[in-house]
Amino acid sequence: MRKIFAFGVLTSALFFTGPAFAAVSEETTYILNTFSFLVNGVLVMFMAAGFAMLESGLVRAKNTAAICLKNIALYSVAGLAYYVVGYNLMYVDVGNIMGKFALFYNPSGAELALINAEEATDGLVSAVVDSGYSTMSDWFFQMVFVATAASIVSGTLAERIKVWPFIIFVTVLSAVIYPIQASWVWGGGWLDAAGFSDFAGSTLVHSVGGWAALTGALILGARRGKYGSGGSIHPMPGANLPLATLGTFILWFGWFGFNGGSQLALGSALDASAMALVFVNTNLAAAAGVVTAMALTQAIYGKMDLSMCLNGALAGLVSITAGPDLQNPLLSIIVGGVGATLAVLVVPLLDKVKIDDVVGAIPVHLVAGIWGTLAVGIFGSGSFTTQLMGIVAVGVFVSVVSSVVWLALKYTIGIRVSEEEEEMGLDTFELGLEAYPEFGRAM
Amino acid sequence: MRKIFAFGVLTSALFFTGPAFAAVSEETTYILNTFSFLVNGVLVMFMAAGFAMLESGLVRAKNTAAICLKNIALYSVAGLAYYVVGYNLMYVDVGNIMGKFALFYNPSGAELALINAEEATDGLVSAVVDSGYSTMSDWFFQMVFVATAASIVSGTLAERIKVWPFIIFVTVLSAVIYPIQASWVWGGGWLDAAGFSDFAGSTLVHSVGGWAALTGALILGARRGKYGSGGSIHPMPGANLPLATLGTFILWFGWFGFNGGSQLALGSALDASAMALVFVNTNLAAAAGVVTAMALTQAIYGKMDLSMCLNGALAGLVSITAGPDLQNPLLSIIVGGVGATLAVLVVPLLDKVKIDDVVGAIPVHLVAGIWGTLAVGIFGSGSFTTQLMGIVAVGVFVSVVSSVVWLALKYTIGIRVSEEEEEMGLDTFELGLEAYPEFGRAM
Amino acid sequence: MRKIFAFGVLTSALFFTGPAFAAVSEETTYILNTFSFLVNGVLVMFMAAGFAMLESGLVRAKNTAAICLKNIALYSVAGLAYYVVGYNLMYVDVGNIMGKFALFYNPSGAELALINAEEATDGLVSAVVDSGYSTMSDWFFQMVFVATAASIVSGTLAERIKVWPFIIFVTVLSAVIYPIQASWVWGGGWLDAAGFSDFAGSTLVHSVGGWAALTGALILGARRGKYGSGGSIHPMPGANLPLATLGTFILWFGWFGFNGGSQLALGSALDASAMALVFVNTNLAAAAGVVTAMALTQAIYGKMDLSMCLNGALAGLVSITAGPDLQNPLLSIIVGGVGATLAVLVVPLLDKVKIDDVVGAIPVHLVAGIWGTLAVGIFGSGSFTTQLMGIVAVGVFVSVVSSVVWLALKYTIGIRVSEEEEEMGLDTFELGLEAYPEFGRAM
Amino acid sequence: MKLIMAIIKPPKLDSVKEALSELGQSGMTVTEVRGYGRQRGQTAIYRGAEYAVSFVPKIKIEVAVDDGDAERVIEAISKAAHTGSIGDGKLFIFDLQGSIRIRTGESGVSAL
Amino acid sequence: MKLIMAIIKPPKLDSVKEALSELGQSGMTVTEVRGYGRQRGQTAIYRGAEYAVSFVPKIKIEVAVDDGDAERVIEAISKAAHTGSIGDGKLFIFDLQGSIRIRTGESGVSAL
Amino acid sequence: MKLIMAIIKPPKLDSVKEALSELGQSGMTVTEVRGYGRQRGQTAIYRGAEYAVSFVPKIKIEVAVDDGDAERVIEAISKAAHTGSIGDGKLFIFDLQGSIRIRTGESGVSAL
Ligand SMILES: Nc1ncnc2c1ncn2[C@@H]1O[C@H](COP(=O)(O)OP(=O)(O)O)[C@@H](O)[C@H]1O
Ligand SMILES: Nc1ncnc2c1ncn2[C@@H]1O[C@H](COP(=O)(O)OP(=O)(O)O)[C@@H](O)[C@H]1O
Ligand SMILES: Nc1ncnc2c1ncn2[C@@H]1O[C@H](COP(=O)(O)OP(=O)(O)O)[C@@H](O)[C@H]1O
Repeated sequence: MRKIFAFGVLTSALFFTGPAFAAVSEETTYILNTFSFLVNGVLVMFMAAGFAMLESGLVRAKNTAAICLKNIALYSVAGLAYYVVGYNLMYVDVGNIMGKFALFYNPSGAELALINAEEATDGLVSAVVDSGYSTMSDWFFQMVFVATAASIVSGTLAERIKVWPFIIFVTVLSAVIYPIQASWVWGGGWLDAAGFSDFAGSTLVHSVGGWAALTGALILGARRGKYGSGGSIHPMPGANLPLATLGTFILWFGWFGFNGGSQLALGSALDASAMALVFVNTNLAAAAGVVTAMALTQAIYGKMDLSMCLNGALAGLVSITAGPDLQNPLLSIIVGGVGATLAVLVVPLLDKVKIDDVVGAIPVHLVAGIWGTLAVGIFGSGSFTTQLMGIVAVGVFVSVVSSVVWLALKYTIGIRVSEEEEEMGLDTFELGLEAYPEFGRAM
Repeated sequence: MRKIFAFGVLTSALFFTGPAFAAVSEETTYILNTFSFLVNGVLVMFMAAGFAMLESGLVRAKNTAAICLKNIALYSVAGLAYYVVGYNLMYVDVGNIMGKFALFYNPSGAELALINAEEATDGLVSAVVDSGYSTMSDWFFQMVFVATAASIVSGTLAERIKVWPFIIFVTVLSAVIYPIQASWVWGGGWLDAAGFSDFAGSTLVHSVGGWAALTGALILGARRGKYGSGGSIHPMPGANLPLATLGTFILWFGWFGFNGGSQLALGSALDASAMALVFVNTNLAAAAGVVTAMALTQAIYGKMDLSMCLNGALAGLVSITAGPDLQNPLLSIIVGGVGATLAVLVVPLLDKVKIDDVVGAIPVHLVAGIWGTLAVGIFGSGSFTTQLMGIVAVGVFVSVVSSVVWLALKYTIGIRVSEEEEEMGLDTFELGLEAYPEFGRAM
Repeated sequence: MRKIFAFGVLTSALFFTGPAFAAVSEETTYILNTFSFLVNGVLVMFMAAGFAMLESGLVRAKNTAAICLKNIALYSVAGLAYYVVGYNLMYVDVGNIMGKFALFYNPSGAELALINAEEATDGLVSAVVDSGYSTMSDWFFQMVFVATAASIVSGTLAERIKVWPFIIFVTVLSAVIYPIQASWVWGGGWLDAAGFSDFAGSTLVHSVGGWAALTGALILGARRGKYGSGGSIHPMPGANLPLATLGTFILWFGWFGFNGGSQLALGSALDASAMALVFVNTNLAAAAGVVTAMALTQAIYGKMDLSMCLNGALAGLVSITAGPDLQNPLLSIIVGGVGATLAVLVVPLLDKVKIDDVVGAIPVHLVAGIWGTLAVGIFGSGSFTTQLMGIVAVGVFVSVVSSVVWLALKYTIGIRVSEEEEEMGLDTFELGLEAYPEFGRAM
Repeated sequence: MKLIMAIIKPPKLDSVKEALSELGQSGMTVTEVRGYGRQRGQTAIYRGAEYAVSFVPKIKIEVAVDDGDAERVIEAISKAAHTGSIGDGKLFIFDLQGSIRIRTGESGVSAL
Repeated sequence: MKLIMAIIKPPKLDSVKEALSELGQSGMTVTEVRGYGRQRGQTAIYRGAEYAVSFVPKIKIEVAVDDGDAERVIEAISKAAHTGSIGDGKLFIFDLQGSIRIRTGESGVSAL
Repeated sequence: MKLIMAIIKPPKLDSVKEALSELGQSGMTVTEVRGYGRQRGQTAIYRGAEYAVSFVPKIKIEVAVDDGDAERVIEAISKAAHTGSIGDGKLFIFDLQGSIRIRTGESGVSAL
C-alpha cells in the first residue's frame, strides 16, 4: 500500500527524545547539500551524451564521426578551461562585472585540513560545515553547466566547421565569455543586484549558447546546397532518428539535475520541497512541449515531424529553466507549450533568412530561452523589464564577444572546411574514418 | 543567485539538541524520503528511453521514426493526464473503488507556506515534515509509473497502429484505467483491504500494460504478412539489435528506481536496509532471467536468440517486481528464472494463436507479471488465493475497459493504417520522414 | 581498503553531545552510507551498458548481435557468481590469501530482525546501525565492480571467441580469480597489510580485466586477416561510431559512481568532501585524456582518430582510479594525460606484435591501470615500490590462472569459432540472427 | 543466354523467388535500388521544408538464363511481381555473351 | 533500345535527374555503388594503422531508352554530371533485347 | 568492348582488386548484392520462428574492358575469387556498345 506508509518510519524518528522538534543537524545539511550537487551534477554531466546523440542523429552520415568527436572534445575542454580560469572569474571576489582572474580552483583549506587530520575534531568539522557544502561539489555542478552552453554551439554549426577552430572557440567561451556574464547574476554582480532572476539558466546557459551559435552561423554561412536560388530550401535529413530520440530522452533525464540541482541545497525540508516542485514543473513543461509540437506540425504540415517534436520537448525544458519554481504546475504547462510553439514557428523562419541551424539549437535554446526568462516576469517573481534588460545585456555581450572570436578565427586559421571536404564529409577528411563504414557496403 | 544560499538552511539545523541514541531527525527523514522519491523517480523516468530504444531496435526500419514519436508522445501525455485527473483518482479520498474526480494535483498548502515564509519557523517546518515526504515528490514518483504502463502498449502494437488513436488510448489509460485499479491497492481500496500485495507493480503496472496491449493486439490484428496460410509464420526481424540491447540495459538500470523507490521511504535504518535488499533481489532476478533465456533458446533452437535473452532480462525484472523484498536472495533467482522460462515459452505460443506482439510485451509484462504476483503468495508474505483474486480482478477490469476504448476508436476514427501505408512504412505516411534516410542509399 | 572503513566515520558521529555542535546522527550516517552504495552502485551498473555500446560500435556489423549477447550475459553471470561464492571469498574471514569458501551471501541477521520486528526498538536499530551500512548495499556495490572486470575481456576477444566458453571464463573470473586477488587488498589481506593502495581499482579491477584479456588474446589468436604477411596490418573499422561514442559517455557517467562510491561512506562532512574531490579529479583526468589523444593523433597521423580519442577518455579514467583522492586537481590532469598518451602509443605497438585487441581494452585498462597505480606512488600517498609489488603480484596471479582456464577451455570445448563462422560473422552462426538485418538490404 | 533484369516492388521479392524456384531456376542476384518512373516519390517534410523523395525503394533482380528458358522466366517474374498498381516495375532483357562458374570453371549454359 | 549505365558523383544525382526530366525521360533506376578508377580512394587511419579506402562512393544510374533518344540522353547525363575534376565517372551503353512493363504487360519501346 | 560482371564472396574483393591492378586494369565498380544459387542461405531463428535467410551477401564487380583484355581479366578474377567451396560465384560477360569518360568526353576504348 503506497500512501499510508509513513507511520512505521516516523516512529523510529520519535525515539529521538530531546526537544520538541527535530531539525536537521548542521553536518547532515552539509552532506545533503554536497550530495545534491554531486548527484544532480552527474545527471547534468550525462546531458553531454544527450547532445552527442541528438546531433549524431540529426547530421548526415558522412559528418557523424566528426560531430561525435566535437561533442566529447567540447565537454572535455569546457571542464579544463573552467578549472583553469572560468570558475574564479565567475564566483571568486565578484565585483559588478566579473570575478577574479586567477589560475585553478582548488579544494578549501578547511576541507583539506579535515581530510588530512588524524582525528575529525569538532572544530575541524565545524569549520568545514560552516560553508554549507563542499567547495568541489559546487565546482562540479557549475562545471557541467558550462559544458551545456558549449554543446549548444556544436549542433548549429555541424557539417561545415573545422574541428580545431571550434575547439578554440569553446575554450574561450568556457574560460571567459560564459563565466563573465554568469558572474553578473549567479556570482552576485550587477544584474543580480538589479533583481534579474534566472533559476537554472534559460538566459545564462541556454541563450548564451544560442547567441554564440547564432553569431557562428552567420559568420560561417550555410551548408553548401542548403539554400537554392529563388528561396528554395533543400532539406538534409538527419541520418539516424532513433539516436536523436535517445539524445532527447537523455537530455530530459539530465534536466532534472539541471533544474532540480539549481535549488542549490537539499539540507532542509524547504529545500527538499522546493526541489520536488522543480522536478514536477520541469517534467510538465517538457511534456507540454512535445504535445504542442505534435499538434502544431500535424496542423501546419499535415504530418508530424519527429525532429520538431524532439525540439518541442527541449524547447519546453529550456522555457521552464528560468523559473521551474512556479508554485502552480499548471503554469509550467503553459510556459512549456508556448516555448515549443515558438520553436516550431522559428525553425522555418530561420530557413527563410538562410540561417542554417542543423539541429534547431537557435529556436530551442535561444528563442525558448528568451521566452522562459520573460515568463518569470509574467508568471513568476521577477519584473518583466528587469528580465528584458538582463536578456539584452547578456545577448549584446555574448554576441559581440563571440563575433570577435569567430571573425578572428575566420581570418587567421579559417573556420570552414573546403568545398571538397564538405561534399565528401568531414569524417574522411578531418578524422580519416567513417562513422558507419559498413552500412550498405559490406566491404 | 547561486553562491549565497546557505543561511536560511543552516538556521533550521540549530534546533537540534539530543539524547543518548542518535536516531534520524524528523526533518532529515522528510528530506531523505523526498530525495528517494526524486532520485528513484528519475531512474524510472529514464525507462521511457529504454522502452523507446528497445522498440526502435525491434521494429523494422520503415516504422522506426513512428515508434520513436509514439514513445516520446506517450510519456508526455501520460504525465499530463496524470496531473490533470489521474493522481486524484488514485490517491485522494479513495473509497473502495476509486478516489476523487478532481482536476489537477498541486503542492500542499503547508509546503507552499514554508517556501513563501520570510523565516522557516519551527511550526511551519513541523507542519510540512509531518506528512513524511513532499507531496510533489510522491506525485513525480507515481507519475513515472503510469508512463511505464503506457510504454508497454506501444511495443505490442507497433508497425500498424496509427499515431493519434494510440495517443488517445494512452490518455484514457493514464487518466482513468490505470488510476482506478491502482487505487484498489496502493490507494488503500478494496483489494488492499483484502490483503493483496504488489510491492512495485507486477500486476498494477506491468500486467495492466499487458492486458491493454493484449486487447489492443486482438482488436487491431496482426501485421500483414506475419502469418501465412497453413500456420506458417514469417518473422520480421528487428532492424537494430544494439539499440534493443541498449534499451534493455536502460530498463534494467531504471528498474532499481522502480523497485527500490517503491520502498517509499529512506528515512530510517529499516528503510535503507530494505531498499538495499530490494536492489539485490532485483538484480539477481534479472540476471537469472538472462541466463535462463540463453540456456533455453540454446536448448530448444540450437542457437541463442538475442531478442529472447533481452526479453529474459525483462521477464526476470517484471517477475520480481511484486515482491522484491524477499529476505533470501536465492529465491529471487528462482522467481526471475521461472519468469524468463514462461516468457521464452509463451513467445512462440502467441504466434501459434496469431496474436502479433512485435516486441514480446505480452509474455514479458503480462505473463511474467502474473507469475511474479503469484510468487508473492508462494515465497513471500501474501496469500496465494488473494493474489489470484487480485490478478483476476485487475485483469477483468482492464481488459473490459480497454476493449471498449479500442473498439470505440476502431469504429470512429479507425486505429489501423492502410495496407499501402503498412507496406511502405508508417514513417513516410504519418511522419513524412525516414528514420535512417541514408543507410545504403547515399543520395 | 574497502571493508574496514567505518571507524573514522563513526568517530565523528560520537561527538554528538548536546547542542554545541550538531553532527550527524548514527542512524543518519547509516542511511547515507547505504544510500551512497546504492546510488553510486547504480551508476556503476550502467557501465555495463557503456561497455556493450562501446563494443557494439567497434566491432564489425556481422558480429554485433553476438557482442551484445556477450555483454548482457557477462553482467548477469558475474552477478550470480559473485552471489554464490565470490563475495564470501573476497570479504568474509579473509586471511592473508583469501576469504571463506561458502555459498551465498545474505542479509545480516540484525537487518532482518529489524525488518521483521513489530516495532523498531532502539536496540534493534542500534544493532543494525553499528555496522555503518547495510550489508546488501555493500554487496551490490562490490558486485558491479566484478562485472566491470569481466566486461573488459569481452572487448578484446570480440569477433572470434565462442559465446559459451567465454561465459565459462567469466564465471571463473567472477567467482574465483577476481575475488581472491581483491581480497589481498580490499578484503584486508597481505597486500593491504604491505601498504598497497588502490582506491577504486586501477589494478584490482581494470588491470585484472586487462590481464585476463591479454592472456585470452594470446591463446585465442588474432582475427583472420588482421595481420598480413610482412607485418602489414589490415584495420577492421568498427561499424557504428556513434554507439561507441555513446558507450564512452555512459562509462564516463558511471565512473563517478565507480570512483566516488569507493569513498565507501557519505555519513560525515569528511566523506562528503572527499567524495566531491573524487568527482572533480575523475572528470579532469578523463578530460585531459581526451584532449591528449586528440593532440597526439593529430600530431602523429595528421588526422584525429575518434576511436583513439574515446580510448583516451577511458585511459584517463582508468589512470585516476587508483588515486582519485589527489588533493591538487591539477595533478589529476597530469595523471590522465599520461595515461592517454600511453594508451595512444600502445595501440599500434600491440598490432606490431600481432596481439589483436578489437576495442583497445589492453592499452586502456591494463597499461593505463598500471600507470595509475604507480602514480599513487608518485603523486599520492603510496610507496612506489609497494605499488609496483602489488601490480606484479596481481599480474602474475591473474595471468597464470587465466592462462590455465583459457587453455583448459581451448583443449576441451574449444574457444574459437570456425573459419567459415568467422568469415560470415558470429551473429548468423551462434545467434541465428543479424544485428542490422535491413541496412542497405531492404528485403 | 540472356540476362533478365527486373525492377520490382520490395514486398514482391518473396513471391518472385518462389515462382522462379517452381520453374527450377535456382540462381539469382538481388540488389537494393531506388527507382523513378510513373510512380513519383512521396512528398516529405523535414523541419518545415517540403521536399520530394523522388526515388522509391525497389528491388533489382538479375537472373541469367538459357535462351530457351527466357520466355518462361520472364512470364513467371511478370506474374509474380504484378499488383496492377503504379510502380510495379519493369523487366529488361540483355544478351549474355558468356558465363562462368568460378568454383568449377564451367562455362556457358552449364554455369548458370 | 539501349540501356545507358552511368557512374557519377553522388552530389550530381539531382542535376542529372533534372536534366533527364527536361528531356521528358522520366524513368530511371539508381544504385549506390563504390568505384575505383583514376581517382583513388582516401588514405584512412584506424587505430594507428593506415589503410587505403580504395573505393569511392558513387551513384550508378540506369536508364533504358529508345535507340533514337540515346544520343540526347547520353549528352544530357554527360553534361549534368560534369565537374571537370577526376572521378567524374563513366557512361556505358548496352544493347537492350527487350523490355516489359509489369503493370500492363506492354513490351518494347512503349514499356520504357 | 566487354563488360564483365562478377558475383563473388565479399572477403575475396581485396584479392580480386589486387589481381586486376597487377593486370594494369585500374577501373571497376562494386555493388553490394545478395545472391541465391547452389549455396542456400542459412536458417535463422527469430523469436522462436525459423526462417530461411535465402540470400547470401555477395559482392558484384563490374569491369569494362577492351575486347582483347577480356580473356585475361576473366581469368584473373576467376582465379582470385576461387576458394573451391560452394558459393564462389559467377562471371557474366556482356557486349558493350559504347563508353564515355564524363570528365574529358573521350569515348570508346580510351574511356576505359
Ligand atoms: N526507362 C527506365 N530505365 C530504367 N529504369 C526504369 C525506367 N522506367 C522505369 N524504371 C524503373 O522501374 C520502376 C517502376 O517504374 P514505373 O514507371 O513506376 O512503373 P509502372 O509504369 O509499372 O507504374 C521505376 O521505379 C524504375 O526503377
Ligand atoms: N573500366 C571500368 N569498369 C567499370 N567501372 C569503371 C571503369 N573505370 C571507371 N569506372 C567507374 O567510374 C568511376 C570514375 O572513374 P575515374 O577513373 O575516377 O573517372 P575519371 O577518369 O573521369 O576521373 C570509378 O569510380 C568507377 O566506379
Ligand atoms: N542464374 C543466375 N543468375 C544470376 N545470378 C546468379 C545465378 N546463379 C548464381 N548467381 C549468383 O552467383 C552466386 C553464387 O552462386 P552459387 O550457385 O552459390 O555458386 P557456385 O555454383 O559456384 O557454388 C549467387 O549467390 C548469385 O548471386
